[in-house]
Amino acid sequence: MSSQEDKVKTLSETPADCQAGQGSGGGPFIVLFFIIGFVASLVVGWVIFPKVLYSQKSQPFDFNHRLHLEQVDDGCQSCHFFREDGSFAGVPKLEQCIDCHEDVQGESEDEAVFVEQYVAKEREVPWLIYSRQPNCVFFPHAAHIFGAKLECRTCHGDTGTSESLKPYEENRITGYSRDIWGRNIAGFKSNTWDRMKMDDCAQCHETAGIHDSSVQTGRDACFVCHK
Amino acid sequence: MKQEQTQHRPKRYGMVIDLDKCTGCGSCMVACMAENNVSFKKDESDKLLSITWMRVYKITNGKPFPDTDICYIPRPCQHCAGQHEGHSPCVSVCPATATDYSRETGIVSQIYTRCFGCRYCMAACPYHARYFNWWDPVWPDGMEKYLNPDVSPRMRGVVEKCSFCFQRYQAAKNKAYLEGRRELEEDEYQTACTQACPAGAIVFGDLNNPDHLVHKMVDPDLKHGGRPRNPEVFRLLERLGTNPKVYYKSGRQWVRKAGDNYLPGEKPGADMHKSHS
Amino acid sequence: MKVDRRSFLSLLIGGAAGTALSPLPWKLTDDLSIWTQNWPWTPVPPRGESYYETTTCTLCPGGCGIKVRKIDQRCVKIEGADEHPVNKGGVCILGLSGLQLLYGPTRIRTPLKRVGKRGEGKWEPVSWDQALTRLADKLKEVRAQGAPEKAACLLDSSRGTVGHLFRRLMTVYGSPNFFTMPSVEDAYRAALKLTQGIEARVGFDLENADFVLSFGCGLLDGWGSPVRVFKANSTWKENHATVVQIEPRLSNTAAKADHWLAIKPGSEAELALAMANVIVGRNLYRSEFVDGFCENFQGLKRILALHTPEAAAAATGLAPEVVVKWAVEFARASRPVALYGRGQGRTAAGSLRQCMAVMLLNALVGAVNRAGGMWTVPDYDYIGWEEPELDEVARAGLERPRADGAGSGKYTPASSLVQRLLGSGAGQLPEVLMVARCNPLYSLPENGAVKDNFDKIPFVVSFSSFMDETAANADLVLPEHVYLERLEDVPVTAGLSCPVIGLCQPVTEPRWDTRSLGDVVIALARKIGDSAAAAFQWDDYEACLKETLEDKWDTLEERGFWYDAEFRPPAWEDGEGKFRLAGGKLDEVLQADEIVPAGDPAKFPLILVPYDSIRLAHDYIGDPPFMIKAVGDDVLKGKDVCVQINPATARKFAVSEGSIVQLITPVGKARVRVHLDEAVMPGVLYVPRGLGHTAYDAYLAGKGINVNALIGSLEDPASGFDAAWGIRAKLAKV
Amino acid sequence: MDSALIPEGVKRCPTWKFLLALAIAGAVLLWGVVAMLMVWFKGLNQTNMNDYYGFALWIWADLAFIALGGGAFFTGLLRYIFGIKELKNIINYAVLIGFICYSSALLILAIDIGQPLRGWFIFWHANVHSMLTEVAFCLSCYFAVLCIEYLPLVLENRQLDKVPFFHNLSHNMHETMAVFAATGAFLSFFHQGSLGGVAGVLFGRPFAFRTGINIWPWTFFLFTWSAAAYGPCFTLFITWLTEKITGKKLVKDNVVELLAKIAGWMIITYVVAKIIDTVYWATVTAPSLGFKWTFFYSDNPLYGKWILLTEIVLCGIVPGLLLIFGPTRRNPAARVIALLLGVLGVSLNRWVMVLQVMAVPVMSFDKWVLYYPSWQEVATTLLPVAYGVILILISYRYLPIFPQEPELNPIAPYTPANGAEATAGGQAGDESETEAVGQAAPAGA
Repeated sequence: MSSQEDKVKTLSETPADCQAGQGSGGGPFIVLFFIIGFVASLVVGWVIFPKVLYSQKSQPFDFNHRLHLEQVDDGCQSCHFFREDGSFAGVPKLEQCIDCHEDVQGESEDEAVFVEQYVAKEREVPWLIYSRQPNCVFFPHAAHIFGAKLECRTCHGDTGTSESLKPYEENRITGYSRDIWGRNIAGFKSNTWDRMKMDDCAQCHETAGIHDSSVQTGRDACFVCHK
Repeated sequence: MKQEQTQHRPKRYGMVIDLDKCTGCGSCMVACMAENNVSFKKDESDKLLSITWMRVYKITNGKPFPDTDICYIPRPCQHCAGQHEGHSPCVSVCPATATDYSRETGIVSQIYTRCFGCRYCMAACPYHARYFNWWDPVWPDGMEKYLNPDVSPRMRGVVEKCSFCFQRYQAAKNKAYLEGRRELEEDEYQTACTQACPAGAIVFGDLNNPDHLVHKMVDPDLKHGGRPRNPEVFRLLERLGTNPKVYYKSGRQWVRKAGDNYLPGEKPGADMHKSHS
Repeated sequence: MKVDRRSFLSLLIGGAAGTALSPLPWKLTDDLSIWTQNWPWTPVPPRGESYYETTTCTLCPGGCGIKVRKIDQRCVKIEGADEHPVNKGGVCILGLSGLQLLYGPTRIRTPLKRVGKRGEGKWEPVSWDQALTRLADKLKEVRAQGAPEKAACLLDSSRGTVGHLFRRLMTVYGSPNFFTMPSVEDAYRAALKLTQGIEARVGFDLENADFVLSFGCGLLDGWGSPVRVFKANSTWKENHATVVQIEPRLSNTAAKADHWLAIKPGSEAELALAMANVIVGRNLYRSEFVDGFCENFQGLKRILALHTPEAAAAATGLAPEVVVKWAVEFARASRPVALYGRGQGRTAAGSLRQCMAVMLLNALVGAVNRAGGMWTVPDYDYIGWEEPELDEVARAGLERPRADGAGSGKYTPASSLVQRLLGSGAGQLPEVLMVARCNPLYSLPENGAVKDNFDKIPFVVSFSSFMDETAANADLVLPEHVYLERLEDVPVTAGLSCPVIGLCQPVTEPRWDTRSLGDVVIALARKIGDSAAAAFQWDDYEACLKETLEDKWDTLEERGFWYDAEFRPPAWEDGEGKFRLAGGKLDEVLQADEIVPAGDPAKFPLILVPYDSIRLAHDYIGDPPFMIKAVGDDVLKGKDVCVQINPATARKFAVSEGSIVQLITPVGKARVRVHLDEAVMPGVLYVPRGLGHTAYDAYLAGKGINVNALIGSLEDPASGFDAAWGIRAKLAKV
Repeated sequence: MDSALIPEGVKRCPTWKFLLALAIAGAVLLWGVVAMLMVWFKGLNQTNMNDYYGFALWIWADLAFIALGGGAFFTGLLRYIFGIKELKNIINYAVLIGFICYSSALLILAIDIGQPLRGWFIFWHANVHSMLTEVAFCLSCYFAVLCIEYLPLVLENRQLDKVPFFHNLSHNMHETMAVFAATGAFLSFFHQGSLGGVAGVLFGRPFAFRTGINIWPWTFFLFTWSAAAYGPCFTLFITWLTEKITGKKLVKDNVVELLAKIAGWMIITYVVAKIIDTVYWATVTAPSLGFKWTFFYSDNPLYGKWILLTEIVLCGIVPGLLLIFGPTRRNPAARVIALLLGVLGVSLNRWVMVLQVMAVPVMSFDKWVLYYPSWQEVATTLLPVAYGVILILISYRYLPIFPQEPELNPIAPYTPANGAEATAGGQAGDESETEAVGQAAPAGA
């Protein structure tokens, strides 16, 4: 009520001001204020928001993929292997590492952390998984590797040849790894591995052109990737 | 070459439940709950608020003692194909495409993360096979340990239902891919209820595949929505034209008749399968 | 510059435009919806490697093989083991719910010592050493008084190494008071002894029968080894075998049977004897068996003479022609078999007369030790431990009579009569009672009297894994592992035709500070010391088990079970044995009085009969949440159990569907909900077993009533078994 | 003290009375808001809905509100497309009522879903085959149209109108109103229809299921037609109620009678269609699915055959004839009774098409299930009613809703004689206004 009243008062007491403000004095200011608001909110939305949205976490210790890849015979699958039932083991467990890492290898600090904190204490390493899909997703690596003959790189980029681990960024609201939405806050991507959203799966499936099992969407049926 | 040809032969997964063998023991219900992370509350005696993807109905012939007879009807989601493949009562009404029909398997899916809980599908389903999560699911401390990672637990406010244990299909496909196959053997993909049924009353398989037991038992008329040709086999509410993929078998006339609605004096017969569109 | 309202508005509009052109609102909307998809309070089961481990289910005597699906270290699902001879991949509703017991809130996590009053729920966690010492001290104290018979122990059964370890402990300790919970197998065992003079168990070659005459057996309600019987039933359907169910209520078994004979409750023996009369009278009996291998046929004829179809008609309510018809059909079938054991047959042995009458029917049609018939299966004999050295006290103690009188005098046919130990007619109560794998405080009839007697026992020890009624009222609790955590032999009886020993193997690390019961007994014996310690020289239970099973161990470890598929009962032609049809104790049994339910018919015009449901566990294990969820709303509604009543009876007593009434019997009363059901005989009320728990968790406790609190026990005059199948009752307005 | 905001040429009750009325309606509103928040935070377990009653009171409220709000599009159609000039004197109020009904329906929909934060999926992940999708899209679009239609009215407030921009905006919007009215009518046809389709397409529910044309079941057309027939009844009824409460004549009789006459013909034609539909359903559709039509009315007195009789005769033929027949139409009492019957009839129809559908068992061995709403459901359903009352109170006080009001209720210069009269009249009106806040709620519900 009071603001109503206020308005009434201002409007009725100073009709001249109103006119003036409308006509001359207010004009540039109004535009200026508009621009201030516009620019400020753009900055907030594009720059500050992503910084606030994602928390940065560091891995338990660093890991050199390139170094390991050189040591093994079977490429990525040497460590990230398929189980007999066709399921994908994902990030290796301690028991796979332990063969070589029973004792400290080399002089890196990370190696020391690994052996002392985890190998010695028989604790699994709590890796933060960049490409972790949410619980509602069923992603069959077997179908993609053996069926579609995709390369790991198509989705995981150059992780296999990286020499250190980037910080893990977690969406504070959803708990998802940033790699799912992608680095670009607007959701743009230039490489197939820049994003891991449902749209990306769907896009690839559509390109592959063999799937149209969903009655509703004319694309792949929901249960192909969901559980 | 052969593999190439069979690669896209669509499946029509379905189930036959022998009601004369079914003992109403409830194993299918619990096997389903255990497999599919179905939640439970302290009081589950209000069956209108009790999530049972597989619900065993008890029906009676209505006659007085000692001529009375009872029969149990296990009712999973019927995975209706509808009048034209995929026009299931529920799939057609879901506004957000949270429930879908797959031409490849004939399975009606429900995606809990897509569902926003409007419950239109529940209103549409004459079998009451769909259940709403009125509450947050709560497992007593420690019991969440037995949850199956292949099925995502549902959150409050979404609809859930039987998926024909689709996670088992996914797992079987995984193994097939690893072994360089695309096709699954009959026994590679079986639902939890089928597997558990101590009476062996539930049979599951591909209705399109003449080698599968379901096909042999039903002898489905695939040109007419899979209508059973075996006179002892029937489907629930055949006349609605929902064309379910769950079939029932019974030697008892009154049980078969209870599967559908009939006008007074009307007798169940082959020409009851009327299309309404 | 004057910042007026308009400038401010302009700022806002600019802000809104800028915001709309930034990812903020859109990403935030999306993320909020994703947040709802991943609510932190909704559990996310960790992924991992999936594999199976096989073991044996011990939740009932059925002995099914199960495989437990595991994800890394977690057990996530129980399924039936496909190769197992008992269940061939099937699994029952209780077996499927097992993980809720493993991970459930009713597990006892550590040994407990009572600190409050009995049953008050005040406990002090103690170490295993303290707990065992306390128990050993108590036992030594009793023994020091020269009355070792004052210590008693009560188990679900005496089978297997654990049963025998307990028995051995009692022996070296010097107490004859080793008890097992009643079962229909007791009656069969007694009947075998009387008819064939042998100690053995009864098995049924169900799968090969073509005519099954079931005297109230809940074949599809959990009788015998449930999954095996379910499978047999499906076989009958496929082979067009005839199943006739004789029972006053249309149970699941009756509903699935080809024919249901609704007889008055308690008249089974009359009917069986009348059928025998018809078979004998019409010369339909198999003379090659009766004349060839039976004794005293004439004696039987004399007894049967009184049991005419007309007499049976009066007792059962069936027409005499119906009695004759089914007797004739039964006798004319090629592989008929008659079965005894009311409901699941796990609450009481029942009337020996009735068991005998049914067994005679089998004899008359030659269905004894023949394909599709009743088989005599020798007891498992793999426990070949040396007899322990007994000291003076033990020898003296063992000379003293058992507290229940079983095995002597009129109770000769019985080996254990728990009801006589703890029921209303109890004589001498023990000073120390050890209870394992059973829950007598819940599952014995005359619940009130049992509870009173229990309170009088100075020291009660429970070995339960769960806080059941008995554990809750114990002084000391030494929790054992649940079956998924322990190693143990499971010799299966439960009416199996062939011997099967399952191996219960740990599929998971023990979740709490519990122990294997075998280890507990060995440790206890060591604590008692002297001759007791000397009799338990094994390093631990595992060593004992391996040594005991010797040649079978490798098979057990490899396959998870040992199975004698080739087993056939000895053919009569090959042996000396005879089947006695009458004479002596047999006559006494056959001519014993019919069991009549307690209560004055004038005051209590109705009869209450408890019934068994496969969806309600009522032994040692209470219904886990999944099972109680599967219970229909015509059985349990809210907190009220439904009493099944025929609509005609309901009209007569002016009660209607859903009304809440008092169910009153001579021994108790309870609040129940009326459920009208044409499936039950007029004048008879039915209440399920398995509800009305006061212990366990909030998913089970406080729901419905324990029907054992409403029924009394009736001693079978021929054996001392509890033979009560019901009690007189009435309904009253609340 | 708020006199500067009150339109010129009309008189309004004292501020304290206005505030009191607001407070009473506000209390009901607050109650509803509490219930709404409970539902949002605790979930739909706060309702008495269950797995058999997935749709219940709220969906009925949605359907009923939208049917009753149908006066807006239909009056708009008549006014702007068919050019019936007289109706400009009631179109404002029709728009306001429509605005209230539609905003309420949207709010209830937002409460009714299990996952409100995912509500936008209906647009983003739309399944175009679903009637509910059609409802959501058309409803939202039409609500936008209603906002556009309501906005000029707001801008006509005495003070706002002084702002040249607003004045011009309002004026220009008035010019283009025909376009919006046409859009509104078009959208309304689809969402009113698709609301009918919501039940009619349920081929698993023989009580609701109707055959039809192409993808549209007959209920699609029946719902549109009935909204057009009964919506104006509600507009007229609320207008009458407002007149009673304020104690003033606000709309001239010829306007009211004209709209009432049109409504009468619409009702009669609707009832004819409804009878044909019912007969066809009862004799052809239902029997072909194995149901005798009487079965659907066989279990309990709530869902008895009285419903058909009431819907078709008492709330269909009777009000239709009363409104068509000149003498009864001109008789205020008969007219109001007819309007009220119409309002009840369409509400009953919507109730049946939601709740009876859920009550009837389909599987032969299933049971009839009845339902009653929880207080939270009732409160959240009354929330929009209270909100509607408040919006009407404010709009009536500060906006020139009724163009004919100054003419019908001239404010004469003060003389002792007419001053006393005016005051007395005003007071009487004011009193009834404050009282009627309480009355309006049940009337609207």
